[in-house]
Amino acid sequence: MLAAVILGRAAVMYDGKYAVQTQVYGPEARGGASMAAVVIDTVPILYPKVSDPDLLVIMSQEGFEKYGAGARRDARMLVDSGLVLSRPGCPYLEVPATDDARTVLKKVIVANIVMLGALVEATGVVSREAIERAVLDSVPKGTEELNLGALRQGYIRGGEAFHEAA
Amino acid sequence: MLAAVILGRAAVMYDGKYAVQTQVYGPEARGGASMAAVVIDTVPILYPKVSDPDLLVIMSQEGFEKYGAGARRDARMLVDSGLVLSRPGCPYLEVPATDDARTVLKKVIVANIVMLGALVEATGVVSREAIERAVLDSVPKGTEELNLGALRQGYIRGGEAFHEAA
Amino acid sequence: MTFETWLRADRLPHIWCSGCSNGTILNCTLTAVDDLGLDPDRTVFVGGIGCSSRSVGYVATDSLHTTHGRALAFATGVKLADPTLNVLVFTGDGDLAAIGGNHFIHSCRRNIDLTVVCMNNLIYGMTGGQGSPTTPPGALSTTTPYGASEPAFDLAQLAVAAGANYVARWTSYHVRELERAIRAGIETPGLSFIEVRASCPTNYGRRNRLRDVTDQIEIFRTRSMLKAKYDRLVAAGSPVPPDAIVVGEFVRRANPVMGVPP
Amino acid sequence: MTFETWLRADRLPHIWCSGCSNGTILNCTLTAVDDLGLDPDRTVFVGGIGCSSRSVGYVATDSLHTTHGRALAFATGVKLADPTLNVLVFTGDGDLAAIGGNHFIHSCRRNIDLTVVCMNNLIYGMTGGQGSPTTPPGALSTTTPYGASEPAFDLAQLAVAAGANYVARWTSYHVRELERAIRAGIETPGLSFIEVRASCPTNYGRRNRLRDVTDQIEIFRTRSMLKAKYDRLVAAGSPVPPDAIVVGEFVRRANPVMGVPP
Amino acid sequence: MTRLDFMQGNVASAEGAIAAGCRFFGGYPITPSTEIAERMAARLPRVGGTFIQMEDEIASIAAVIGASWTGMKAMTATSGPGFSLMLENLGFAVMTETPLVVVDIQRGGPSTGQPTMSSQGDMLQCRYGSHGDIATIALAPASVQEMYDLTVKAFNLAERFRCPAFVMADEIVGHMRERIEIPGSVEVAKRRPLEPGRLPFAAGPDLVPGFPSFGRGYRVHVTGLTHDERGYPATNDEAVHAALVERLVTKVESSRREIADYEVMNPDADVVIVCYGAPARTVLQLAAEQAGPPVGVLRFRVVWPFPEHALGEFPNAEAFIVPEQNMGQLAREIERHTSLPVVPVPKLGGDLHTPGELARVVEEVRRR
Amino acid sequence: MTRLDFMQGNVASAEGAIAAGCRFFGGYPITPSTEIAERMAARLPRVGGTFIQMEDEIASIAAVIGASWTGMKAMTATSGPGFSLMLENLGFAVMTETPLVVVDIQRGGPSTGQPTMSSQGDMLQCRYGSHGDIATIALAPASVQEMYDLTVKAFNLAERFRCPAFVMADEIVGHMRERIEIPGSVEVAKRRPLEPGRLPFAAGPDLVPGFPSFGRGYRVHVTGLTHDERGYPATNDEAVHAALVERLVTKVESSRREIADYEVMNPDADVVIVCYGAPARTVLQLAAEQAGPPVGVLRFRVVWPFPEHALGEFPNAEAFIVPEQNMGQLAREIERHTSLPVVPVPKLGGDLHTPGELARVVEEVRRR
Amino acid sequence: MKLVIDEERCKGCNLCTMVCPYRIFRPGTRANRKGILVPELDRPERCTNCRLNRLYGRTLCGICQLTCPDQAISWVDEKPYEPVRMEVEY
Amino acid sequence: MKLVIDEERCKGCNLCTMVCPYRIFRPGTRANRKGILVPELDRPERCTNCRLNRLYGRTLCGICQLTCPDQAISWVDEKPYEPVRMEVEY
Ligand SMILES: Cc1ncc(C[n+]2csc(CCOP(=O)(O)OP(=O)(O)O)c2C)c(N)n1
Ligand SMILES: Cc1ncc(C[n+]2csc(CCOP(=O)(O)OP(=O)(O)O)c2C)c(N)n1
Ligand code: SF4
Ligand code: SF4
Ligand code: SF4
Ligand code: SF4
Ligand code: SF4
Ligand code: SF4
Ligand SMILES: [Mg+2]
Ligand SMILES: [Mg+2]
Repeated sequence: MLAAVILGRAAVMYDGKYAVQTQVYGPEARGGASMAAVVIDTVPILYPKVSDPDLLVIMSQEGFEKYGAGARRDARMLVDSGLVLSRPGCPYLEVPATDDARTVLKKVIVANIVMLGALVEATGVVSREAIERAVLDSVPKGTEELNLGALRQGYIRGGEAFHEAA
Repeated sequence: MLAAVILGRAAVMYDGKYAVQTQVYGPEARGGASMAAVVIDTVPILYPKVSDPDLLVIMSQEGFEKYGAGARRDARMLVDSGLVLSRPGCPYLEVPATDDARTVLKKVIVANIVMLGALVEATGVVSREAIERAVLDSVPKGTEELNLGALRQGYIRGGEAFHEAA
Repeated sequence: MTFETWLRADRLPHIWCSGCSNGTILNCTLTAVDDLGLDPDRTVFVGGIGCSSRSVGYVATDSLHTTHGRALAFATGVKLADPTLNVLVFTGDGDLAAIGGNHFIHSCRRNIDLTVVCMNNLIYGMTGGQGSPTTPPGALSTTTPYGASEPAFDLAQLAVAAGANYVARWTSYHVRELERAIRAGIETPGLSFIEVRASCPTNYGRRNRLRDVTDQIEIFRTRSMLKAKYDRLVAAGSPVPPDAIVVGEFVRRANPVMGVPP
Repeated sequence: MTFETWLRADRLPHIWCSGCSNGTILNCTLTAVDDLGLDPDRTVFVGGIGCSSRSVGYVATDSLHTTHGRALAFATGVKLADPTLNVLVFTGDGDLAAIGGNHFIHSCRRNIDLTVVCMNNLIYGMTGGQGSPTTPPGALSTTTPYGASEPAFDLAQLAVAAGANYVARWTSYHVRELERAIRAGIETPGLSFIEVRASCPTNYGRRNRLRDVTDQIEIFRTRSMLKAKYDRLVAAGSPVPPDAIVVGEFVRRANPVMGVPP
Repeated sequence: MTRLDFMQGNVASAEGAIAAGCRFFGGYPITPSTEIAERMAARLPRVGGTFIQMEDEIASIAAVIGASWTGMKAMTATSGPGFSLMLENLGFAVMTETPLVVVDIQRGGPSTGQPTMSSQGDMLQCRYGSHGDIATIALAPASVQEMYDLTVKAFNLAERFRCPAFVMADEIVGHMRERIEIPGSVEVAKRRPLEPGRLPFAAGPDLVPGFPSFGRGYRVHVTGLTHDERGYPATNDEAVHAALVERLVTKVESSRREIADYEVMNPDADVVIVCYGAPARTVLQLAAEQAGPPVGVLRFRVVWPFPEHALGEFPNAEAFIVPEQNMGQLAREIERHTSLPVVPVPKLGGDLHTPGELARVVEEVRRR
Repeated sequence: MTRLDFMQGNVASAEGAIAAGCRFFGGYPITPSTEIAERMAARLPRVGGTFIQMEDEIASIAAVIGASWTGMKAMTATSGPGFSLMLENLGFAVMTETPLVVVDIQRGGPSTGQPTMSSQGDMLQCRYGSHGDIATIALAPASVQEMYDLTVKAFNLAERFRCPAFVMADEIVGHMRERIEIPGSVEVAKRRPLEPGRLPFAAGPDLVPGFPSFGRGYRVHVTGLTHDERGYPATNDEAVHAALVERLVTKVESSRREIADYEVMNPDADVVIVCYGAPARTVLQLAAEQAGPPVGVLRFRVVWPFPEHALGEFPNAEAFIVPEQNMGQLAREIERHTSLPVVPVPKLGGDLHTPGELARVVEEVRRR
Repeated sequence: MKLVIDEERCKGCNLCTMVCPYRIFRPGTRANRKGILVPELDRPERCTNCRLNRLYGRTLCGICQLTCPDQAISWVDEKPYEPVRMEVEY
Repeated sequence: MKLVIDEERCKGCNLCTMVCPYRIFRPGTRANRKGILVPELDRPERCTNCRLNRLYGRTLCGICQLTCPDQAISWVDEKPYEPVRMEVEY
């Protein structure tokens, strides 16, 4: 969720692009959304929904089963390799985001920022500068360095090669 | 109000006629209606409202000012001579209903029944038998004789001649 | 001179029945605001729907005659939007405690700086005499033709439990005490609730063998018991007449409030 | 065997967050009805809208999941139409005391024979953590970003003042006491109100420095004070810790009731 | 054995309800409907039923729904302001398929408006007042007799379609007293129980599932959330929601011919007056006494689902005149179904149109 | 100086409100509108305004009306179930001519339905949901930018016409985040005070009286009862009632052209898609990417009063296609104003129509 | 000061007859134009307020006025009842 | 009787670790398929109910089961933990 918002923000505010972010909630709004999607384009976006995404970021096994299993064969996917057991039928990148957050950054909470870094690095969907500024806009004061570190850790992971479809 | 209901009841239940009774209320329904009207006919009644009544029964000065003052010249009116000070521009009968109720019957509350008796006698709008049965239907147990007495007192008053328009 | 200057003379005589005590309570309230020297231009009266709630229309200030039961919710908006206004609420037992019960307890909880005068005549007057949540068990009304069977609210106790800073009960017989209580209510920051036992000769009295308009007032005079005495009796375990009307101040406290200008 | 037979196993796991005490309270309630040997075919659970109110959907009896705040009004209809049914109500602080406050006090006043279990987590859980009428002053929520500033209800006191025959408060830590209180509530004719302090780690705990799901339970364990002790302290004029959770039975009485088979 | 009486419309409605098997009334007083509650308060205890005056209208309709789930026939009565308050729970009744009857004795609105004056101002509210899509069954009596008959009918339709049914009367009909013949017995639809083995919200071909009354071992879960055929919440399932709402609407709308109930006079007429409720009495008076070419009369006893086919009963119609005690509410619906001119004749304030007024409109329309 | 942001629709609505001068928010949380209240709770205290969470929606709208009478601009936000509860007091606001704004972020109904899923199910409710006759001003944003812009506009219309104005958004637009340009300043309509010497409810030629705010010595009586020009109750006076209600309706309805706000694409097209809110985005996508003869697009930003004249912008139209996230609500209104075929494309459950789905309908309609 | 009852407002409830400590109000016996039995005043010069208002410069007692639900009771500034020659009955 | 945690239901809240007087539940350390750290059982044969249920014919203690908000704790009827050879720690 937060990651999707930051990504959209990066595209709009710092890359001069257009972005629309939507989400799916549970029964009411208790814990926030259970899935978030972003469309990024260089022209205004009309139809805002994503049915067959080009890029998927999957950070839980449940998420994989709900959204990842049916991914298009020509999509690309980033999976949190520590949390997602299955592997998709499309090219995918294993990012140990949660493990890195725990072991390298010592804060599990920044796992999604690690993932974001990996995504930006692996796909170039927004620029590094844009994502860094968007992250700084969105995180609590005092955690800037932690989050930038997480992004950088993500860049490293994002530089690796995608696996072929499983 | 009650008198109008009894009259309608007499016509429908005991004279085989049709009757529709309507009323005007104050701001809400607190004290009941402030004006009641009855249409009596030998055929079913469609349009139920009365704009220019043939017969008026007026039992207060306020009522006279609101409804009696504008009566048609060819209408007929019964006024409670003790309560209504003005006299109309149509033929009218003075019925000392309240005074009779107080002095003859010793219960002010039956003034409207006296008036009803006078009305029936003076106009024959329903039969004596019908009005008597309708009154008996409508009054609390134990007051039957009182109310029949009031009706009979009304018959006496209703036998008098109408005055010319004032 | 007196409360008369607070009346919309062009609307008198009012719509109330002969002997209805709403007029008395209106007099007492207006005397209270007058005695305190409130500025009529800075005072707003808010009411719901009912004979009692109509009171607001007879006061020559800004006045908001709302929907049935909602007076306190409207008043909350007025007071919070401009806490420098003096806001008083006229309501009835049906308006306040039946349909409006939720706004009643929440206003008390918030302890918002309003003065609420409830004309509790134990009946729905305006609609012709149906039972209300304060109709005493056994009493006759058009919807309790065999005698009311539901327990009744003690409005003053409810206001105390819900959090109001000032709570008192009087009757329309106690004009002086009532006027003083309303004054105290206005002067106490936070929600002030003044329950006034009111007569409704037309729709309560008539059905409950209180035929003359003075009969109900006579009851107020004879059956009222001061809160202090009541407390003493209870503490001593002595019997309290079941039809006693406990009058007096129930609470006066200084809990945190809302709607007071900073 | 135990309360498990009262559950709709086909609907488990339920939707509640990890550590949410609604599940615990559900267990205690079902244990109570089971211990009393109620017939599941003659028992109806009624709830409003909220995480807590969802409880009714997990009980394998007839169950009525209504609109937000209205559970008690629906339950009144069920119970009066067929007083031979056992009717229990699950509700939350928002459902019961915010939007549903009027039905709450009126159900207590009528003293209708229902057993009401309120899962009071001091917050609107279902909608993502807004303040409720029981949110303590100072607490953070999404609609009190600078700390709650309104006074909070004492639900148990309100139920007593409104007329309920049985009123108790426990916490989700006190599973045995809670079960017993619910049993006592069911057995007491008239309205029984059991307030249960409940945890909402997701929407209350997280924002109020009670990050772990166990933190709130720890508070229930350490800050609860028995009503008897509390009364002693008050009587003695001794100070009561401001954050004490007073638990125990508030009232048990035999006032006239409604909805009991003749 | 019918029994002759001289009765108030509101009282007749209460008597009709009792004859139809109603044994629960939950209500809140409001002019001009209160006499229904008052009659029920007096009568129900005598026939083994339950009367309760609730704390407000929201609670009234809630209690009625709760009572209905015990298998009892239940009703409430109100007027505009109270009706407005019931809308959320009426949506709940639609969603949970709860049979019940609401009598709305309409008075002048909006807001608290004119408490004692007649109106037909809630005719669109009863159709469109709930959030989300619903279908409505609404009847419009024009006499004291119909207050009785149509209240009975409303109960039967509520059972037949498992939904709320409305008696949309007006102050004139509600407060009027007139001759009524009370039938010795009336046809009463029974509540059809859920068939064994069926899921509680799975409908057969008539789209109306049997009713699993509480306390009979069905152990049914009833929720106003979008639910599957078991009754379990399925709020995030688009298909379940679409199927459910479509069924709820279709079960009523597709039966509009079955539900329809109207009166046709002078089907060859060029000008047709479409009417319902109290104003219909003026129209019938006009038709009875009018000189000149006969005017067509289409009088609805059922207003919703709108019996659009009835417009076809007048093959020579050149215009529809619609006198209503509102600013032209049903006239809007008629406009949807015809390309002929629709001439609303609104009348606000409580007075009935007079026959003369309508005669003038007919003339004018003919002159055009 | 505009400021670029990436913002949620609900947040944008709150920001628009503050820009328009709103300083009072009374509300009650309900998905999917809650973020508006949450934003107001955070923002209003910072700009000298007042946020209060009321005990329910009835109290929310009541408090908003009360606040508005002190002269303050005030709003609330809700969704279907809460909107249903507000209807009685919204009628009061209409009757007392109280400016205010209600934002309804629509979710699946009826009843509690689908709390987190999108819908346009309250479009007729906002028009016909009150008892009695009213007129409605309702706006329908299709983007985050419009959540801002149309909230500002709603405040201005509420002031201009002294009545409630509705922002009828949907969950998609409310919860979506996208690019928005926040203007450095916006045009803000001020509340026009009552002219000295005028009666408080006596209107001039524009039918809208000046506003006698509380606390300024007007000593005005405000009632939801039928009232005369002094504001005094006159509930039994037919003429006063008729004149009042007619004025309240006419002041809005007669200004439909002034209020109208719509977008026209391909006015020569044979087939026209009429749309508003989130589904409009699908329509615009289709129009942008579609091969073959261009399809006409009529997109409403204002839905009520219905801008019927806009249908005339398509002189060659042979059919109107109306995709809605409901069972065809606005389509019903369109049917009233055209004799051309109106093809509703209802979609329930929360999903948007896809461009492909609409393309197929266009083709089908063309084939007929 | 002179005590007066406004006949246009009085509805004849007789509450004034109940509350005046001097029993200055007596139930009316003759219906007025509106049919109302307006109370009659029995030596109103005995009224505390009539006597002492001038002296104290404010309304004294005034219970009848506060009680009268119809705002029918008031005092007019007139000579007749000045505090001369009064039999004061406490 | 044997104490078991239903992994399909347990959400890893650790409330059981808090309430068992014998501290039979220990916070889990390994995420299961659903990513949940289900508590581990430390010599569950010490549980009062495991030991005495048979004897008394009803649930004893059972605090963990009542507390478990996810209805994940139950006992299955199995041999292993019959009340033989137990070190009872009161
Ligand atoms: C929503 C709504 N429901 C019902 C009514 C009808 N109604 C008007 S006044 C009233 C009762 C008033 O009782 P109370 O507040 O005690 O006032 P009283 O007339 O007794 O002074 C009722 C039920 C209404 N106007 N609006
Ligand atoms: C009429 C209406 N208003 C608002 C809502 C939104 N809503 C759903 S649950 C809820 C609050 C629930 O709070 P509470 O009863 O304390 O339950 P919890 O989730 O905390 O257990 C609200 C405001 C609604 N569904 N219906
Ligand atoms: S009905 Fe009762 S409360 Fe209303 S004005 Fe008459 S006496 Fe007063
Ligand atoms: S949001 Fe709170 S109350 Fe709701 S399920 Fe989660 S923890 Fe429980
Ligand atoms: S109290 Fe007032 S209204 Fe009543 S009789 Fe006396 S003067 Fe008249
Ligand atoms: S002021 Fe006092 S003494 Fe004078 S008439 Fe009135 S009640 Fe009597
Ligand atoms: S209490 Fe239940 S859900 Fe929580 S950790 Fe223990 S077994 Fe799992
Ligand atoms: S039943 Fe008691 S002893 Fe046994 S595991 Fe549970 S809490 Fe521990
Ligand atoms: Mg009352
Ligand atoms: Mg809660």
